[in-house]
Amino acid sequence: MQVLESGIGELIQPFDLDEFREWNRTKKTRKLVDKRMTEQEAIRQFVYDGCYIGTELYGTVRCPMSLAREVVRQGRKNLRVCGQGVLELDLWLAAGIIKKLDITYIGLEVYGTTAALRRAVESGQVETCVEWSNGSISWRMKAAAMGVPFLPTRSMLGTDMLKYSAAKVVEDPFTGTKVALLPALVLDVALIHVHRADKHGNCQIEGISGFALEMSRACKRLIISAEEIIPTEEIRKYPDRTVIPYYLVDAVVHAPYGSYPGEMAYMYGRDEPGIKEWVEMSKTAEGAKEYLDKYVYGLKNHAEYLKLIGDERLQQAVELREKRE
Amino acid sequence: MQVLESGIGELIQPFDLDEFREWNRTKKTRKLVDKRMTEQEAIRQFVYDGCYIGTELYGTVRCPMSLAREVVRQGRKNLRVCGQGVLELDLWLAAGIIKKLDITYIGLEVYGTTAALRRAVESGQVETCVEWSNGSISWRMKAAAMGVPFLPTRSMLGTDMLKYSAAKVVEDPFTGTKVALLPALVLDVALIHVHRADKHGNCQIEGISGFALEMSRACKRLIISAEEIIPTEEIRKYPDRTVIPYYLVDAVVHAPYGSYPGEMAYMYGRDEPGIKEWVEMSKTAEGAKEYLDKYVYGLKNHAEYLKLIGDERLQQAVELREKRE
Amino acid sequence: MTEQTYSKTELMICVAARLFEDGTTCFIGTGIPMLAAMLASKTTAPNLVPVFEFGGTGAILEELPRAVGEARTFHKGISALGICDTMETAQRGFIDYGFLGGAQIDPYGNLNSVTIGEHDHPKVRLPGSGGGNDVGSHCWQTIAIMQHDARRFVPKVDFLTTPGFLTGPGARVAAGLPPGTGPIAVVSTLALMDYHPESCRMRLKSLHPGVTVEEVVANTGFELVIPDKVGANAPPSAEELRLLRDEIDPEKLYI
Amino acid sequence: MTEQTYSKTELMICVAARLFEDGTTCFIGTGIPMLAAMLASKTTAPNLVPVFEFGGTGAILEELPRAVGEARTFHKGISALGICDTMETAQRGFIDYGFLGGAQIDPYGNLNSVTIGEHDHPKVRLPGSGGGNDVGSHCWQTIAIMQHDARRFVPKVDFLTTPGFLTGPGARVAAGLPPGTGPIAVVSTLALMDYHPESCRMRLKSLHPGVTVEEVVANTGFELVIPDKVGANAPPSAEELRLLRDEIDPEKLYI
Repeated sequence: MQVLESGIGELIQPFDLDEFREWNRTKKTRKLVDKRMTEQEAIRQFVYDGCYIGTELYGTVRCPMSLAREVVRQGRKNLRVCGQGVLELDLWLAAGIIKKLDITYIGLEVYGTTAALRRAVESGQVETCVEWSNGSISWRMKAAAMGVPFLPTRSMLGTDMLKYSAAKVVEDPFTGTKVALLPALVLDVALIHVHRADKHGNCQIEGISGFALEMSRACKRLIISAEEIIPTEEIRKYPDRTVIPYYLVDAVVHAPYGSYPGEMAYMYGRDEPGIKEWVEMSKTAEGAKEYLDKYVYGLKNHAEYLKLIGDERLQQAVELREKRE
Repeated sequence: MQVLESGIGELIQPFDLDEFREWNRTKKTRKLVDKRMTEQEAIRQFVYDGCYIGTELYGTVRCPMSLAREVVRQGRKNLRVCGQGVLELDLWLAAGIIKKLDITYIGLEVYGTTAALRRAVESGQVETCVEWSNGSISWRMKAAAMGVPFLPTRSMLGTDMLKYSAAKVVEDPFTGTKVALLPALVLDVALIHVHRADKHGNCQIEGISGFALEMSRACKRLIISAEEIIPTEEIRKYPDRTVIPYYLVDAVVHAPYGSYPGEMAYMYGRDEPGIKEWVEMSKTAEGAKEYLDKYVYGLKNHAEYLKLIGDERLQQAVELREKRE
Repeated sequence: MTEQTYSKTELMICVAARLFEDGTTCFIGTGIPMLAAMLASKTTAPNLVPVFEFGGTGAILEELPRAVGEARTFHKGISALGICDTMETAQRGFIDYGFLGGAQIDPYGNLNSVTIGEHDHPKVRLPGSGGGNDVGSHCWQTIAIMQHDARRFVPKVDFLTTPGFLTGPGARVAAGLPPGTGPIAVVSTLALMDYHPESCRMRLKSLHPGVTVEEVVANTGFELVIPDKVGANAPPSAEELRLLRDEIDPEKLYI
Repeated sequence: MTEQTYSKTELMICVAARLFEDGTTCFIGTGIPMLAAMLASKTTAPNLVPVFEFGGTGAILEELPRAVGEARTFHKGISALGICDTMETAQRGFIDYGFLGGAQIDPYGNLNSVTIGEHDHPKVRLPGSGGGNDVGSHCWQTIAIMQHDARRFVPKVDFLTTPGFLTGPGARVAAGLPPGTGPIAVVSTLALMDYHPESCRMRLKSLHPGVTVEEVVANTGFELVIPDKVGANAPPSAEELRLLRDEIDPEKLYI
């Protein structure tokens, strides 16, 4: 089972299984303590310059947009980012705070490629892009979540993706099948937005789970933002709906409309004009700066942001929600 | 990444990823067809002598006991079994229909070791026992479910478990960590009991999921028994509760009290006297035969079984259910 | 009977939609593939099972999804799980088709969505593989949908993101990709292409109305296999156009 | 004040229960460990987080589970997931303690629950590892609960199912098991044992009431490390016995 090929991409965040175990033993309490705090406190306490960070899911879908804005507001920089992202990572790129990317996809989906990514990468401001497929980056987190150093896949074989990644190709010793081995990925900080959490961090999600299960189990610090804070009795009534148990969580931030202008399944839909505003303004560096001034730097916190958006637009988003019918 | 050690246990069910893919391409319809049938039809059609078969979860917990009895009733034999089991596999062992075992645990839990297992293995009637831990056998199914030939783990290292398994030890090429590689496991037939399914096989489960997700994705044929058959509209209203999608499923059997004398979370509890009856009678070969005559061979189907048990006892089991409160 | 007017994009979507096989599972990428899948499910493939990478399977496509994770991707769906489950379903051989876009395509159907120019100092940084590489690796058959011009149809992609036939016959299996998989068609703004069964090179199959072989050749940056008989793609029907304009993309995001 | 009478099993459970550390995660195997965990959660460890392998975490143990998957293992629990999640949580280092039983134990704390005699032609076929091997491999500290006699406390287990210290100092890490893990105690019907920090061999720690060192030695099939000072385990308190008999095992399944 020798290594047949090795990607030349940098392993931006090397993995040490025993160190991760030791972290989980000593830095994560098993006690049911109250972890509620403001977004300012959570970002101040857990996000630091140069840390390896990721967000779940996508800027327009159940994404911790309020936390992502706070990271910019507090001026964190030189971030190393695990990136499949839409609005949230685009915002970070435009703010110039990303140094290295394990990139899978950063784009505006229906609105195409992003100018902020182009500016940041083509200018060399982002120093390194290591390539992974969406499946591969998720499996890298899944490896860490399983507590193993790697997972095999047939993704990326035969392509430049393999070459510009940090994966390795081996032959399966049982069947001779060629597989790529994906190194486990543990984030320093993960940001995940959920429908409901209790004060301890027990979380419920509706709709697709994206890669929330994997990411929540593959990070050293986990900041949860939640649309709603619910009593622990409610969690205990439906233990089969807890997808992220409290012991994984370091901070719980109450963030109604936390995914806005993106959506939250069964709660509110996308605000298309809100998204288009970024799409248009981010086409130039000046426009992006103006947007950041208006929606990030010029506001104190998420509450002020919601006030700026206004009840009427939020209510419109609620009208557009997916319904159980 | 050379192989440092290889278990001497037989690989009872060798895995071929490409053959599994081809099976999934050609033998599993993507159409929403009505797959409802009786337990007789399902077992007759999909379970054959010598097949490699498994049941989920445990004989006393959300287990397809009505299907397990039908397998005995139809005289299937020489089964190769993936075994973590309580009442269901004990019944099969007592009926003499198991030839080879990938064994993890077969016992009566609170009531201790099983005499049926002892008789079957110590007499040589079960020809082969290959040893796996509960985690390892689940990860073997998870490997198949992921569509990869193996998964790494640190379980089984350094013990006779590794030696008497079919695992291999290698060094992780990224970090040098020693890991056991578990070969993927695809069952010929899997039997899974769920709370609710529609006629196409879309399934919902409450309470713990055991290894239902992994096993349902790691088999060539999947027979579902369900407490309740619900309309597809109900499935589509809660797509986030479908843990087993229809395209994995070959047969849907309506089986109220299908897990009896075991339990079904939030529906009915264990019938302790019903379980003890097997515990006591199975202590001797004669007693086991008497039990099988009474509850399996002497009855035509699950409906007759339920009639024999009687409404009163079933109602008692319902009273003992776990409640959401 | 009046002549309908339609755009090249509308035509491309209609030709792509007709390729969907009813009763199959199909991985749907962002953008044009979503419109084609919707049109197919409302016309010739009512039992199509759309699969969206972040977890939605079997949605009823009543409104156009604008993101691969939004609620419309599991609207009245049969399941809403996560990305690992979806990708693993593909890796196990359960996804029949994959519909993809890209910035460049080469004669072997390899796609590029990472960089134009050198990877480490790119002229243009594109969004990245996303699920594209996974779809191209694991789905049984993949279909690309592309604008047709010589900058996009290139002899060699700058960065091989999503595997087509790689370097040609046998190369996929030699690389470890699953046997029996690969690209089967390209729908462009000019024509429908398939691949020569022996050489694995892209081959013209049928032309859009009003397009000539010469026009396709002139807009293709590599030598396209031209068969003796080239077919003709039917123009959009009135019903196809109505569906596209009134039901599928009334906001005119794409058309 | 009247002397309480109690059985050896009741005493063993009480001594085991006192070992649970409040506010820790603890993998609970079938049988006696469940009774000990319940007693602990009702006395000294009200914030114990019991973990049951098939998916239940943080249950409130109001009634004794009779199977590791039954609803009582996630009764008012904080989560009810599956076996892979639970085992992976352990593999990631999140489970502090594992409480286990076995048919045989050796001086290094290795446990056997597979076969007595040769594996392929066993004299006695035992149930198998179950989750035992996983618990012994991944939990930070493991505690065994055993009947104490020379047939069970053996120089070498017939089949090494659940890793203790394997062949002695350094052997776990050499085999690839996580550093810092291993057995820390054995609670038997006669005494409480721990392990010598250098030799990793089992060591007598404290005696149950009325038991002598000689009695322990006579019932142990290998040379036990006997320290200069041997402690004494308190008998069950009236409250412990009341809880055990009235609340934990009123059906007398174990006691």
